[in-house]
This record gives sequence, C-alpha cells and structure tokens, in this order.
Amino acid sequence: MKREGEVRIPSGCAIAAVISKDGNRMSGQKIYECMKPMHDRSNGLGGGFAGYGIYPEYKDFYAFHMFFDDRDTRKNCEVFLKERFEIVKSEIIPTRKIPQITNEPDIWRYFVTPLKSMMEKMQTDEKEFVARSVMKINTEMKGAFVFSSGKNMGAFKAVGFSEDVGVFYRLEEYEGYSWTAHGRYPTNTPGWWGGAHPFTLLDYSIVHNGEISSYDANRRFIEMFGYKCNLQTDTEVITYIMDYLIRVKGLTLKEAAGVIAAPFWSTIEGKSDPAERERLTYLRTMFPSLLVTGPFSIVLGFDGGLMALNDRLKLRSMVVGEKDDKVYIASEEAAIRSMEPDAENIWAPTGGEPVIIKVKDGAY
Amino acid sequence: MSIRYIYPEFEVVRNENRCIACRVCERQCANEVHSYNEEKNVMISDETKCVNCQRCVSLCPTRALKIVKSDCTLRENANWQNDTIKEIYKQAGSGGVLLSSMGNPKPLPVYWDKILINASQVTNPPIDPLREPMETRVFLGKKNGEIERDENGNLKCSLPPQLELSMPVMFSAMSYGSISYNAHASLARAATELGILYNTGEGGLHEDFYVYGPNTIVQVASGRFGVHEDYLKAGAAVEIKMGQGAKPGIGGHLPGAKIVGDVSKTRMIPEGSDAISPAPHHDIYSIEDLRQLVFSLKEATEYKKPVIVKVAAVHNIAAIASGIARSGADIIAIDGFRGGTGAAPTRIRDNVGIPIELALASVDQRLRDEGIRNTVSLVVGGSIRSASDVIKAIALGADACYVATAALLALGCHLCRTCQSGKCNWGIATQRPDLVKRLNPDIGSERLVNLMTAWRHEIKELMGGMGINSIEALKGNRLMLRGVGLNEKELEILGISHAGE
Amino acid sequence: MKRVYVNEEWCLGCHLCEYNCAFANLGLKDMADALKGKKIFPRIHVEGDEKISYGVSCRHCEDPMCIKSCIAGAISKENGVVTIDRSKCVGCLTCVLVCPYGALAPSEEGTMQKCELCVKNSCGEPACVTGCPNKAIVYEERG
Amino acid sequence: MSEYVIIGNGTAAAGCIEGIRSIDSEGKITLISKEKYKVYSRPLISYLLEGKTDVERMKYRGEDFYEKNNVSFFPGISATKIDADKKEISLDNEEKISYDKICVSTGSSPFVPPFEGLDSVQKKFSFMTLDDALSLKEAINPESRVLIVGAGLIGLKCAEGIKDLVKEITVCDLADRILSSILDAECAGIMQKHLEENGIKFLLSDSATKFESNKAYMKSGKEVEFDVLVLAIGVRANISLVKNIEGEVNRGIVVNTKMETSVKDIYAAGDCSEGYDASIGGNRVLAILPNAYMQGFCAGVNMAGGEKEFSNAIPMNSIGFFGLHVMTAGCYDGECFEEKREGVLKRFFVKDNKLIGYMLIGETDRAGIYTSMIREKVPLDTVDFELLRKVATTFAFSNENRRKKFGGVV
Repeated sequence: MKREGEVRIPSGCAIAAVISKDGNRMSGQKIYECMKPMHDRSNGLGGGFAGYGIYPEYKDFYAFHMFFDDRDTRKNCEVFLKERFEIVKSEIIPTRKIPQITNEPDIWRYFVTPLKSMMEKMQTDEKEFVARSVMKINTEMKGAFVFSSGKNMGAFKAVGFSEDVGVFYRLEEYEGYSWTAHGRYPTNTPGWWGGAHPFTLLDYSIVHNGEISSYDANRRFIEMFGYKCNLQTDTEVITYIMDYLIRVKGLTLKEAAGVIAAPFWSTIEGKSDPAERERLTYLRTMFPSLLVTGPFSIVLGFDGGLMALNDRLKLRSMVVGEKDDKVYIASEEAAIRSMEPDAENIWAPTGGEPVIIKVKDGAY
Repeated sequence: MSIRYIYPEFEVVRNENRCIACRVCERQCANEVHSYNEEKNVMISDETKCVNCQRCVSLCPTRALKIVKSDCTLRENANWQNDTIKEIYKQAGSGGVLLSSMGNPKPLPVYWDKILINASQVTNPPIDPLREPMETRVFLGKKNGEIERDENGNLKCSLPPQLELSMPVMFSAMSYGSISYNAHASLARAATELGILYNTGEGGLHEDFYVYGPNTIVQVASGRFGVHEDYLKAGAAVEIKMGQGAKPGIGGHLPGAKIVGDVSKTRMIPEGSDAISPAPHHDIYSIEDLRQLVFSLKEATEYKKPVIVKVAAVHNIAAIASGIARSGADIIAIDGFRGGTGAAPTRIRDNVGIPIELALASVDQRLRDEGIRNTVSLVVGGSIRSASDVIKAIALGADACYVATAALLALGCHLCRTCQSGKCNWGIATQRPDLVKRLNPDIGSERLVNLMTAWRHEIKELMGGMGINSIEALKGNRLMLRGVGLNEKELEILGISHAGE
Repeated sequence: MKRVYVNEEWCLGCHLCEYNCAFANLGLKDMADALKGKKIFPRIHVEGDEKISYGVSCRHCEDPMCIKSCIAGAISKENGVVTIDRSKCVGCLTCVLVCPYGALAPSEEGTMQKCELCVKNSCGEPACVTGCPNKAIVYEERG
Repeated sequence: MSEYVIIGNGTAAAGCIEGIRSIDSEGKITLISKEKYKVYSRPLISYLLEGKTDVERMKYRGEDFYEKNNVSFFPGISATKIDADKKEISLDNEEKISYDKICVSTGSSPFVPPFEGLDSVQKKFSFMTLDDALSLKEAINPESRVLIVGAGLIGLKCAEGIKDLVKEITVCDLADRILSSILDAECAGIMQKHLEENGIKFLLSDSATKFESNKAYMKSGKEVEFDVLVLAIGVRANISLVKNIEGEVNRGIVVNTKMETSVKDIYAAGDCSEGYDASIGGNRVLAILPNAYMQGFCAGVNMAGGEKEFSNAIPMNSIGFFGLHVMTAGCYDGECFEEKREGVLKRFFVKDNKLIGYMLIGETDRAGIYTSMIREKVPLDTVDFELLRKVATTFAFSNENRRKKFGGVV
C-alpha cells in the first residue's frame, strides 16, 4: 500500500476553532473536548490541533515540531538544523501514553532562530529562509518531518481520534489565544502522523474539511514557486497557496479569499461598486490557477487571528458562533455548544465569504 | 484505357426506383459527375470525377443516392497498400509532388482517445450544471504582473492585455482565399455571437469584417499578405504564424486562380498572381528575431493587444515554446500534426510533426518547470474534435483550444479532402461565386453557434461531473485524467497515471 | 402577415422548391412514389440563369388583380391568403393574363393553381421554405 | 346614413358593393336587379352548356353575399327613371325609392339588326344571360344544326359551349376573320383553323340577308339550313337611364376616372360605361369583366366618400377555345416585334420605349408580366426585352425592380 504522499487520498473531516479577540489565553482541553460530539466525522486515522500564543517565553523563536522515524534520522537532521539555525532549546514533546494512540514516532521540538550568515548567503529574508529549510527537510530527509514551524504557535497531530490526540499531547497543559482542531476521515490510507491536520508552514496552519477538485491545477501552479506538495493533500496545497498569496504576493486575507474562493463572474458583474468589481475581476484574472473548487471548509490560523472560509458553493458545513470576546467555528454547532453552551449569533457563513477574526493589536 | 488509368475511388449508387430525375444532383455537382439523359429520362454518372463530397447525397430529395467506396481493388498487400500504389501511379504519370488537404488521415495514435476523464463519487459531490453556475470563461494573456498598490493600499488593477473568451475554444486561422467570403462571414458572426474569437489566417481582413474586430485575431504570416496598420489595429489580438501543423517547415501557396476580386484586394496582391508564403519569415532566422517582431507588433498596436505566436508541434517543441514564452509573446499557439490545411504536399502532411497531445503535455510541463507558465497562455489545435477533446486539452494544461476542421464540418464540409481543387461543392474552400453562395452565413453562423453551444453544454456536464465549477480549476489538472493502453513513456510525457492507478 | 420571400443572393437554382411544392400538394407519403416518372406541376417556379436565380410564387398581393379579374369569382382572399376555389374555376386563364408575377398556372387537370402557403395541405410551414437547403426561401413578416 | 342604390346586378354591381363596404359599413345599399338571379358570372354561360360548371358554381359570390354586406336585394325589377332633382328612382313596379348616390351598372344588351324574315325563325336566341343559355339548351338536341351569326367572342364561346350537344355549327360573320375586333388576320387565321379542326364551320365575309323559317339566305348567295339560330352580332350599352336625364353619353355612359357621370351623385360602371382607356389615352367602352369589377369597386369607394381613381384600364382578353388560348392586351399600333415558333405566335407592340400591346397565341404562360408592363408603363430600356419576347419572366427586370417586386430585400 502506498503511503501518504505517494498517492493522493481523499478524505472527509471535522474541524473546530476558537479565538479570543481580547487575546485571553485558553487551555487546550476545551478544543479537544469539543471534538467528541463530532466523533463520527472522523475514523481514527488522524487528528490534530494548532494553538497560537502557546510559547510566550519563546515567542521570538521558530518552534519546529518534528517527527522522526528513529534516532539516527534525528541526529542527521539536527546536524542540518545546526548548519542553518541557532537552536536555543530542543526537547521531546511531552506526551501521555494511552492505549488509543500507538506507534508514535519520536516527537521533538526545537526553538530556533536562523543564522544570519546563511540567510545572507542564500539571499533570502528570514521567513523565506525558514520556509525553504522546512521544505528541504520534508522533501529530502526521509524519516524526518517538520509538522510545525511558526513562532509562538504549534501544531500537535497524530494517528487516532482527535479527542484522544489531545489527551496524548497533554493539551490541557498549554494555553493559547486561539486553537484549531481537526478530525480526519481519510477514505483509504494506513494513516500517517505527518498526514494528519493541521498542516502548517511558518505560522500558517490549516485545518480543512473537504476534497477539492482543483487540486492538481493548484498544485502544479504553486509548485512553480518552490513549494513541494509532498503529502498530496488539499490542506498542504491550500496552506502553500495562502502562504504564496499573503506572504509572497502581499495580498490581504480578504484578497486571498477572493482568489481561492473567487466569486462567480455573474456575482462579480452584479456588484454595484465598480471598484469592487474591478478588484475581484483583477484577482480572478491574475490568479486563475489558484481558484479552489470542490467542497472545502477551512480554518486558517495565523499569527494573531483566524480566517474561516467555505468553498463558493458551500458544499461543506461550517458554522460560527460568538460569546463575549470569543468566536467559535466548527463543522457542527454541537462542537460550539460543547465549548460554550451559551454561544450566541450562530450563523452559517455563505460560500466564498471569508470570516476573519483578529486579536486586538497588542493583546497577544 | 491505358497505363495511366486508375479506377475511380468511389461509385455513385443511384436507386433507380427512387430517382425522380429532378436533376438536383446534376445542378449541385461542380465536378460534373451527374448528367441527365433526356431521351431516356434518367440520370447518369461519371464516377471518375467524384470526390465523395456527399453534396448530391445530402440534397437528393428522395434519398436515391449514395456514394460508396469502389470495391475494385488491387491485390491485398499490407506493405504496399492500395493508396500507396495509386500514389506511385500518379507520380509516375505526373512527375509532381502529391497535393492533398485537410488533416492527416493516417492511422497514427490519437491520444485523446486513450485518455479518460474522472468523475466525483461519494467523497466529493458532482455539480449539476443545470442548478449551479458552471463557468467556462477564460482570459488569455500574461498573468505574471506584480501586485502593486496605491498610496491608500488599494490594489492597482492593471493587467497585461487579455483576450476574454466565453469558453475555451476559438476558431483557428483559415485565410480568406483558402476559404470563401461566406465562410469567413459565418465564422466572424458566430465568434461574435458566442463571445469567442476567429482568426483571419494570412489572407488579410475583408473590409466588410472590420466590424467583427473585437472578436477577430489578425494573423501576420511569412507572406505578410494584407498586413497594414489598420489591419493590425482592427483585431483583438495579433498572431504571428511561424508554422502550421499540417505542413510544418513549409510555406503556403494559394494559386493565382483563387486570387480574384476581393481576395486580391484584401491580400493586397495583383489579381491572378500566385500568393506564395515563404517557408520562413525572412526577418526571423532565430528566436531573437522573433522577439523583435513581437515587439514591433506590440509597438504598432500600442501594447494594447496580446501577441500570439503560432508554431507547429515539432520534435523539440518544449524548448521552442520556452523560447517563445521568453520572447515577449502573450500567447503561444501550438498546432498538432493532425491539423487541417487547404492544400499541403501529401508527404509533409502525413509525416511531419508530432501529436498535439504530447506537444501540449511537454510544453506545459516545461514552462512550469521553468516557472514561467503564467507568463504566457497556451492555445492548442490540430484536430480538436469534441468537447471531451477540449476538456482533456485543458486538463493537460492548455488555456484554450483552436478548432477549424470541426467548424468547417459544421459549415457543411464532408472532409472529401479536395480543397485544393477550388471546386468545393459546399461553398467553403472555393472562390467560384456560384459555389460560394451555397454557404448562407445565416445558416453557417447558426450552425457554428449551435455546435459551440452544444460543446459548452458538454464541457459543463463533464466539469460538473468532476466537481469543478470553473474552467480555470481544470487547467493543468492532470489528476483528472487517466491513460488507457499507453506505455510508461507516453504516460510520463502526458504526466498522467494509467487508469486503475 | 407572413409571406414567402425569396433571397436571390442565396438561391442556388437547385429547383428543389419546385419538387417539394409539387410533392407537398399531392398529399402522398413518399416523394419517389409521388413523383417518379411524372411531370410536376409546382406552384413555385425558379427563374434566372446560371448566376442568379430565385423562386417565384404568389405574393398574396394587398390588392390582388387575380381576384378582381376572375370571371368565375373563384379566387378570394382568406386570412390574407389568396386562394382558388378550384371547383368554380373553368380554366379561362384570365388570372394568368393579369398576374404581374406570373404566379398562376394550370394544374394537371386544367383548373388553375397557385401557392396557397401550404395552408390546405399538412405541411405547416410552406414546403418550399422548409425544403430550401440554403434559406433562400423564407417565410416571414416584412414591413 | 347614406342611401346607395345600385342599378343592375352584374360584376360591376358586386364590385360596387364591395367598394362601398370597404369604406362604409353602415350605409343602406339597395340593389335593383332586372334578372331574378343573385349575381352570377355571365361569361360562364358557355361553360355551363359545355358542362364545366353548373348554376350553383356559377354564382359570382357566396350565397350569403347580400346578407353579409347588408344589401337590400330587389330581384326581377327594373329602374325606369331617375329624378336627379328629387333624388328619386322610379321602378317598373310603380314604386319609387330615394337615393343619395347611384351606381348605374346596367350592362349591355344584344344588338340585333332588322333582318328580313327574322320573325319566321322559331328557335332564335341571344347569348348574353343565364336565361338565354338555359333556353338555348332546351332548344337544342344532338341532331340540331345551329347557325350562329357573329364570329365575335360571344358567338364563338357559344359555339364551343354547345359543340358536343349538337350535330353541326356554322358561324357566319361579315368580317373577313373571326374575333375581328381583337385579333389580326394571322392570329385569327390560326384560331379559325383550330376551331375548324374542332368541327366548327365558318362563313366569313358573309352574312345572312334574309331568313325564312329554317333557312338563311346569305349575302354571297349561299343558303344555310339550320334548326337553331343564335344571334351574336354585337352589344349596345344600356345607357338610357342617364341619357334620359341629359347625362353625357356616347357609346356608353361617359365617366371620369372616379366613375362619376356628368350628373351629380350618379356613377356608372361596367359594360354600360365609357371610361378612360390608358392604352389609347381616351374614353371608350371596355366591356371586359375585370374592368367591370374594378370600375364598380372604384365607383363604390367614391360613392362612400373615399378617394379612388381607376386610370390604368386597358383592353385585355384571355380567350380559349378547345384548349388553344389567345391573350391580348393594349393596342396594336406602334412597332411590332414578332416571335414565331411551331404553334406559337407572339406579337409585341412598342411605342416610345414602352410596351403598349401584345397578342399571344399558343404560348400564354405568365402573360400577366407583359400586361403589368403595359399598365405600369415600364421603360423597355430598363428590362431585357429580347429575353422577354422569348419568355415571360421577371428575370428580365432590373435587379432593383425585381427586388421591389418581390418584397424589398431580395
């Protein structure tokens, strides 16, 4: 049987997220508890979380979360890391042994900062340097996989049901101003830890429910710009697209949403504001190959916020609710109620309409 | 009879029980196959003149006629086949180069027919085009501009010149002269109604058709016939024709007999003179010369119109395309070896060039490998026969397709492949006024619109099945394709997996 | 009022309209069966030469001379269509004498016939129009 | 509400009714008919005898024609006098009716010269009316020998009509040829030959001078025995009603192009009238059916307050006997162009670059194209006259003219 990355595996899923607009930190327990009512949306072949604001004491360092098949792989990889980065701390990510989660690889984290000399040599900025380094490890080092590489954030994922994955990673011991969660239902895979969601690059993390029909069009386009889609998952390609549009091309979140979930031409033509019409036409014409079609609901986590987005036909469920300073997003309302029984203003965003929530400036 | 005699290729079968001697067949046959025997009140046929264009068959009001392949055969020989032998006889008789027309009829692989399309099941939904929007609009042109913002941080929405198509199909180049005024009128009117483009070919643009300019691609070829400033400015885009799939490496030759009246005026050459397009452009002997022509044409059109460079699919097409992409061209058009022609030497038509499917796949991949795929749009032609061919081409990586033979078929062409005779009974490949009038553009344009409308429906159905509701999400989406009966190498070049994988 | 018009520009001179007309007004199923070996009596006639041709049939005039001139009172206009009551016609040809288009001619039986826009047969749209291969004959309203 | 009175019940009367009703659907129309029949086609009486039609089918208009047009029909009554001052008409039933407008469409009557011994002939007939035809039919049998005096249209049509009902027909005429008022000698000769081949005998340049019971004594000295005599020498327009009140009359009641007589509110139409003949540029009696209808219609329109002129009347005839047709129109002066083939003779008369008349025998297809050229005064240098002489085709017209003819956008 082919492993994830060697073959493209379609899957259905559950997603959930929470964010405090005031930057109040929340324990990770809530987020994995909330996946329980959506148990049936996963099949135990993958679950994971991303937490933002969880490493305040190392917030200036890139936190690399990594899987290693064995000790030798890790040692080799650490040599590579040391060539490029200053490692301020390296440790095993603490886990809890539970019968539901087995066969775990070696799971480590490194807080690193790029070596200036190397960046100058490669003529790149810091983020590009980190991204390329991650891509290099994931592409070229068999048995080593960077599954989280942002600052003051981290992804935690495993093969198993997500609620168990949360327990496994002791998420109740972390506090973050926002969390995203994912439970996976791949239709045909032995399950691989690296293939679980969220998928991340730098501080972008994506949880995704859907199976996009534009995958290969998107992949073959984005790969022109140095990205390598090793996992052949939607999440991966969407993450790269978001990174490309926002970080490389400098689009805003809303503009990026206008590319990947571009409104129909008829909708664009119906816009009364000519500037809006022009902008949307421009984005669609300029980035046709980054239009994502087919069903998806995604939550993009980034430094200081979340963006939820459905495909433009809204072929996947996704609801949003609020309470006080918190905003909740989930595939099902039950998950929101689990986190906040008194959640208000529950609504289902329309297809292609991004929901962007940002933490107040300076609050994280 | 003599050694020169070759038994007619076709037989006219007339059902005497049904023939009412109305003489329609006689009046409609420019080859003068049919005649009326007054004394006996019967129709008779001279089969030596029949080209099997089926005009008489189509117009016979009593279905009394059919044309069949003659069963007078030479002794079977898998190596020396009938046609091969007859060609030898012809050349032994004439000492000349054999001429033929339309596309390569040889049984070479048609890769479209060995590629299958995906559909959604369970894990993601097919989309019903009758219920949901299904978008086929395409923009052709460069898409590699930098994102720029004004002082308020708003996007500056300026794009390089683009061609907007309502569907990813255009009518490819057929010159006025090689085809008739009415054929051009039909194409121009249909393109306008459909929101797509047609292409003048290298015969210039008749003044009557300037009104269709926004839906016209004006071509500049090696003969430079009919090229002048107003002509360049009349179209929506300018195409430099470097080669043609049916006859890569050679030019064109429209005999003086067809350079009559408006054809001569439009081409800006004297009546009766042969219109000879040289094999090369004599100002382009290398890629850097091409770049100069591209920019000369951009200058002439004030950088408002995309420039297309059309080449035939030949062996190192990927490298050629890469060079063109870097020459400043906005669009590359590649014409495969099955593309049609009004006249070409048979040997060249049947033996030179490569299949468009392979050319497209390798060009698209090469441009991606070089990271320049978005600097140029890719249009492919050379026997795109149906909506599924279009879908497969787009999924392999094309932005749009050029169709010509299918368009001619819609106009009545029955692929008798004798365009070079100038006696097209369907009023298409002829300049004889009595024949030209047989193609009423009211009918012609309606049929073209019908055909493309039908294709558009089919394209939408196929897209919907794949769960794709916008054509741009199909472009280069090779995961939607699987090969059948192809070897590893072919699959590798096409960049697709085998069915079942 | 819709009428049959001929677009000279597109007429091929194929004479199919004559055969379609003759056939339509015979009320038979199969054209070969109906017209094989027979002289046809169409109500439309193709005129012209090699270059220009066009079919001529009754114009259904505003002010039809044939109606005024018919000695038998056999011609009348019903719903805009000039029709002949062939039971009243005696074949005197006075209508031929007056019709400026030459649109009337005797039938096989000697009584006069003319285009009646196929309203009396089962064609629906006039047979010359539906059968014209080049839309040279059209059935439409013109100002 | 206007009161219209129409005197006479032929084709002109029918035209007049339809003319009035095209303008005025209210006004009262009174129709005075000497004959007891509803309007029928006079020229069909020969076809009636021949068996090509019957009394029912001869009706010129439908059974409900009078009802539909709201016409008060007075059959079997004649008008005897018009009082133009009192605006009153006296009828032969002693009644008087008032009018606002009159149309006199009294037609014509057979002209019979005072032959010696005519009274001695038992079976003698005119051939003008349905009654004439019905009584003639009564009088003949397969053994009858018929003498027809007059080789004009009426006499010859009569001959054709009864040919198969009698044993022998002889037609005599003082003129040297048949149909002398319509055909020239050559055409007449062709037709005569055709008639003779069909069993009609002729005595031309000859006429009866005296009758004695069943025998006619001819001018030439010949004697002709007969059983039935038909007198078809000529007709006279019935003009007395207008003549008696000093209205202008000539050979017919003189009318202008609006069909007005010289007497106010009195119009005339049909065979009794003498209207404008465009082919000669003056007035004359044009006793042909199409003319009667059009004059009647024109009179009707003007009577009802409309505006209509009928100014392009020309003489024209379509005459056929035993399958051979002759068509003529216009007048025969001017330059003559001739086309002659086996069984076909065509003569075209041209003056001042215009076709002014023609005579066709043997091939009459689409002759209306020529007729219209005369009526519309089409300049011959705008058409291919050479082609036209060979065959009547609109192809001979200029493209532009043809386009106009066929609907604007040819």
